[in-house]
Amino acid sequence: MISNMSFIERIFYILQKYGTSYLKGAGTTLVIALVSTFIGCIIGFLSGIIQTIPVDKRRDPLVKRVLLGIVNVILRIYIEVFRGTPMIVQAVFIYYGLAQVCNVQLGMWQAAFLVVSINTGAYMAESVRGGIISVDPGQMEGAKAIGMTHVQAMINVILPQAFRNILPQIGNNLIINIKDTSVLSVISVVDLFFVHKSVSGALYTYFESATIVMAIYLTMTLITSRLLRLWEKKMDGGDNYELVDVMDIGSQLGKKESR
Amino acid sequence: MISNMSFIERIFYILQKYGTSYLKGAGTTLVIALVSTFIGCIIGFLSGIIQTIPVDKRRDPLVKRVLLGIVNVILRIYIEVFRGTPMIVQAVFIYYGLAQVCNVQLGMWQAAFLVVSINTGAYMAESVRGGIISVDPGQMEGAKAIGMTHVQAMINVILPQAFRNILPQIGNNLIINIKDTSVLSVISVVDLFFVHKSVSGALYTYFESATIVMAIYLTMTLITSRLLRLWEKKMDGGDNYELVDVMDIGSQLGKKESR
Amino acid sequence: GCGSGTETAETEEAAGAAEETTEASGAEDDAAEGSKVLKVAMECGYAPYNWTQPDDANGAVPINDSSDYAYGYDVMIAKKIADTLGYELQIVKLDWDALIPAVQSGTVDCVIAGQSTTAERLEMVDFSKPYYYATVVGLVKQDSAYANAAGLADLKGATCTSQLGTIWYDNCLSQIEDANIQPAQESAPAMLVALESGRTDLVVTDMPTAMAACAAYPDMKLLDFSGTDDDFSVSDEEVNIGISVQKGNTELIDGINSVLETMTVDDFNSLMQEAISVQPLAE
Amino acid sequence: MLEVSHLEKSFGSHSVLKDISFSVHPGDVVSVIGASGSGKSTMLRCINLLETPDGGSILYHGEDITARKMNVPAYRARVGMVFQSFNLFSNMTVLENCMVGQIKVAKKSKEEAREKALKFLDKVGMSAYVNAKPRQLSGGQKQRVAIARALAMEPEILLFDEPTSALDPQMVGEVLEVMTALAREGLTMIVVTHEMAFARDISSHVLFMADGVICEEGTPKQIFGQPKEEATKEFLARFRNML
Amino acid sequence: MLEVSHLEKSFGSHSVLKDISFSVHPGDVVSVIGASGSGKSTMLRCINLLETPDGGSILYHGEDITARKMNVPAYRARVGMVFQSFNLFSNMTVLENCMVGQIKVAKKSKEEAREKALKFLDKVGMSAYVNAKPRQLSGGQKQRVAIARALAMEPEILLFDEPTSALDPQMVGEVLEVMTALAREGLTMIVVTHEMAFARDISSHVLFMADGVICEEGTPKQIFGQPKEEATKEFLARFRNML
Ligand SMILES: Nc1ncnc2c1ncn2[C@@H]1O[C@H](COP(=O)(O)OP(=O)(O)OP(=O)(O)O)[C@@H](O)[C@H]1O
Ligand SMILES: Nc1ncnc2c1ncn2[C@@H]1O[C@H](COP(=O)(O)OP(=O)(O)OP(=O)(O)O)[C@@H](O)[C@H]1O
Ligand SMILES: [Mg+2]
Ligand SMILES: [Mg+2]
Repeated sequence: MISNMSFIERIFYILQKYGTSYLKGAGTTLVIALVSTFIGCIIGFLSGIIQTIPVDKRRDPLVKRVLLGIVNVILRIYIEVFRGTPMIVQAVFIYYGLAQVCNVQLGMWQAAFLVVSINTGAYMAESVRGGIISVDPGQMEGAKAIGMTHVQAMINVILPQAFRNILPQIGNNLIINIKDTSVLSVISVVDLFFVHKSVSGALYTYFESATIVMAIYLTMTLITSRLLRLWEKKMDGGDNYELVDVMDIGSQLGKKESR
Repeated sequence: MISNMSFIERIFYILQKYGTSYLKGAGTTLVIALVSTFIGCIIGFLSGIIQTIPVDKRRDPLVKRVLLGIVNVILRIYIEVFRGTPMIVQAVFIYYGLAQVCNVQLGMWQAAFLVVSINTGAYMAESVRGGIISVDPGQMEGAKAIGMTHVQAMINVILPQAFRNILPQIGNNLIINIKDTSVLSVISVVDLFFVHKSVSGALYTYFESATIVMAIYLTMTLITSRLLRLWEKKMDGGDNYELVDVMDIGSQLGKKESR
Repeated sequence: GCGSGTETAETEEAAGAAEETTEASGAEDDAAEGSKVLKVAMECGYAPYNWTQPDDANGAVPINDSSDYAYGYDVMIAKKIADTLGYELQIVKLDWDALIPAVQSGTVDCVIAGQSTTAERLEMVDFSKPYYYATVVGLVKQDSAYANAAGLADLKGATCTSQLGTIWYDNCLSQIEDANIQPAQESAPAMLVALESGRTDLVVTDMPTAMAACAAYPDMKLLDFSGTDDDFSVSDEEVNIGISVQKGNTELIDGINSVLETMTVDDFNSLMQEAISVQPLAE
Repeated sequence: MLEVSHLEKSFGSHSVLKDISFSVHPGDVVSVIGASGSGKSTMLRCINLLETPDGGSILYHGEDITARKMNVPAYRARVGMVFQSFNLFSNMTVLENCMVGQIKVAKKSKEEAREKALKFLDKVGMSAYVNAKPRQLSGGQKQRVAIARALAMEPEILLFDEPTSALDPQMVGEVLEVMTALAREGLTMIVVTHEMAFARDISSHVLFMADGVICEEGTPKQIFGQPKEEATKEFLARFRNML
Repeated sequence: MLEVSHLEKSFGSHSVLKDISFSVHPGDVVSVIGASGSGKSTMLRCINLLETPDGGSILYHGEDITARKMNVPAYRARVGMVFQSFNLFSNMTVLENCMVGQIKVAKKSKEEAREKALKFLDKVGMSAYVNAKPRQLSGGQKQRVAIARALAMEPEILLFDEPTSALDPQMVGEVLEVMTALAREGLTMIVVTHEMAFARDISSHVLFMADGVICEEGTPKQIFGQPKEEATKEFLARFRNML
């Protein structure tokens, strides 16, 4: 009987009974978070590129300016609406609301990826904007001066640098997503947190189950944040003053150094 | 009879009946989000300063290095644990767990501010780290060269620039907080989302009530993000090539220009 | 119900195909067209009404899109309805908040989740006849000042709470004199945590939940004033727990009612007794 | 080839360029000299459309580059620029810096781009540093890479903003040689410089700017030999004394 | 006053400074000349401890500055530096740039700091731009503000890294005057420069660096008049020809 057990015993009892449920829930959580963060990043970078396209009142044709204006307004609305409203309500509207009003029956997984991705995208758009601001404007000028278009300059010069700057933020967003997928229980996605709710609703052992899920969440987030840190380190590589061996390179290129 | 009403009519019916509850909930939400974001930012900046203190193996005394190491480890644990676990579970552990185990009876509001602040702080610490990375290292060298200590350089030179770069991110965090306070309903904080749950639980008018809270959330987040944008504009001021009127300043300072 | 395993597997396939072809016209047509699937939504986390278990012990039903199984009083009722009406039962595990949007949008056919039938709710969904009559009891900690309360009067001044959207919270707490009513709790587990931690002196709930709570928290005490004249007063109507379906889905509601009419209060109680005896806590 | 007429530019109410007019012919090497803050960089940036002129026109092969239908990136690809602050791409190595424009803009093959990049890096004595990141270079090394990057695009006109400011006399000599050779091959250049010897020896035409206007212009001989304006004389005094 | 002995510094396996030794006496003006990439900036950065030396010692008034108990910020406050890339604080105006060190580090009052800042800004001809942000300045203007910022700290020794690279001859003359005046008042200076005339005219001692070693040192007369080393002769060839 669970009533006679100590806290630790209860944890082991729960694990033994619901262990695989927790693991499956964690898997669901991780898949949704990873995929959606990835898609969200792409959305964020795209919107970053578009939002920073410069408009030249004198030069650009009216059509282009109006079109760009419209796209920008749509982007702003997208960002503000999806950042500005709770994901749980968005999920309900998209999954049940669409079914009721438009008769569109999205699959549970489709809806899950959709909702989390567009949310992450909205947040990432702002993060990317911050990252772009923080890149020295001289970099953009350098890129333009060799004839790059805005998009080329963004892709080749600005975003790679902005990316490095917002990598900690991407880590934040991934971790937020790992936790926020819990709201998808409203569209019957059985993620880790839903398993916790079920278990504590079946056994009324809230703290014990909470301890387990905390440990699982922590494991997942620790691993992801460790991996991201390694990635950062790798990107920074040269900060450790990597050797530029004059002689070696010279001979390797078959050139004699001129001085 | 509510069953004969149209969607819009129901919304007005609900508003008329529960309007003040929604407003009170929104107020609670806003207060907690604003205060906690503010405190969280301070935590984030402090941890940013500490985490970037350079260690010089040859110069610094062992004591300082060990101490700094310990502080850094504690900071990392703090960041990883509070970022890495769901706020709702943290709230339960802090509000109910502390009461049960240590007999510490935190007030509901204290607990609310505490939980949201330390969570925001953990996220902000990472954002600030990204912001600091993105500041030109030459700025730090310039500051050091005139004799500033690490903390002075951070406060006077680096963080003001990092702050500008992560302002979009602070906006993100504030907006996240406005929405995430909803989990505080587990510790009896009646925020906007809890009002929505109560109303839709009583009247079974989920979509109608959800429409109302979405509108309220959107209003709150739109206003905050607009204000933050204005702040950004203000900080950028000179980007619009503010006039530097040579003659004026010269005479204003009572100096003759030397050339 | 689950005895005809092979048969239901076939009908499930057929039903799936039928569902695809009729997708455009919405799920609510499933029942109307006599399709063989009954989608029932519940939290699967509110023992002994409904809970999640890792295996199909005692005749538990697989949860849709999950490897876990659901069982409990609500599932027993659902199985009985499905068997009698010739549906194949599908349990959809959903967060409490989403139960109503799900049934209103037709994503599920009905909700069997211990919902009280109130006049306000009847405006938005249709309810079946009661499938259980809830009792009202209090829960306190054994070392509490209210542990020996013999009636409502003894609870005077208690700090109390209950679950969100229940008659216990909406109607019962206010009957306690000078009660310090705290905001409602979202779920039964959270409510019990609040009581256990000493944040609240008393929670009010129904008998099955309270019994489960006492099993999980040995230091809790159940206060049952029934039979005394100082009990919570609730009308029969208020303690009705019903099954909700989309408004206007008369065919389904009639079917469900025809099944429930064959059952007596004693049937309900003995089913509940069975649920309590096989709930995970009882193991 | 390049016709600047009545060019105006102000930042706020601070007018930086006032009625600048001059023209550049193919093969010209135009030196721009003038005091710090007189608007030399701003003028180059206007020519490259990094700043939008407030007035006047800039004709490139008879086409108004501020016109609507102008393809600005294509124009910039033909008009190279070496910045006063170098603006090397800090996410790329030296070699990538010199290749990216060729590959992305001029659509050359990787091999071709690499070869050309190495050729010009070698000319400025930087071929040993191909794998270095800009932040690992000394000031003079960055400047030379910036020159190689611009040259590798093989533009028609090159705008240099103080291209030898961070270089030692010996290196100045070498870069000067490279530039003279290019000039002989027909590359047109506009060079903002503080090296009067440089202006005197290399250029076919000298502009002296002061306070946003072209104060005096002419051949190096005229400007350095018999400057007409008081300002020019004063400006060149120290240089002429030194000789 | 400053004793550098056997200073070593490498980045990875690329050794940039090898066995650098020299000493500076109060009131000295030491010019450091040498090819691009020879390690001049790195040497200055080591003296200011912006790079940690890998070997050797640097004594300041007899104290080893790389020692543990050394108060580095206090040392740096007495040893000023003007960077090759200026490193002006971009979140501050010109005036604030020149005031912040005085207020935060030297703990002067705001008024005093302001007065001093204006005095030195005036000396370099930048007092009109007090309210401008660094990004609104031309290259030469930034450089002059950087000089004013360092001077305003009233250090004992000043390290200049090519302090006139972005300046026109006239401005070079003015800055030179300021520096000579300061030298006469007893300020000690180490000046990395590519302006040979500058080195010749202003310094009391010249170091010629090549490939990370001090190749030759002596008075300006010796170095510019009768250089002994081949490398020095070659390096100075263009400058000496020009005269
Ligand atoms: N973004 C800006 N906002 C306001 N004023 C500016 C801006 N950029 C330049 N200026 C001003 O315009 C004037 C000319 O600047 P410019 O950079 O063209 O000078 P320059 O001739 O290149 O000087 P230098 O030889 O020092 O590089 C300067 O007084 C400068 O302060
Ligand atoms: N962070 C670094 N990592 C690797 N190598 C570096 C780094 N900084 C400088 N170097 C190398 O050290 C050498 C000396 O650089 P330094 O900046 O001291 O040269 P310099 O004499 O000041 O040249 P210049 O006159 O061009 O400014 C150069 O070859 C440079 O590539
Ligand atoms: Mg300039
Ligand atoms: Mg240097």
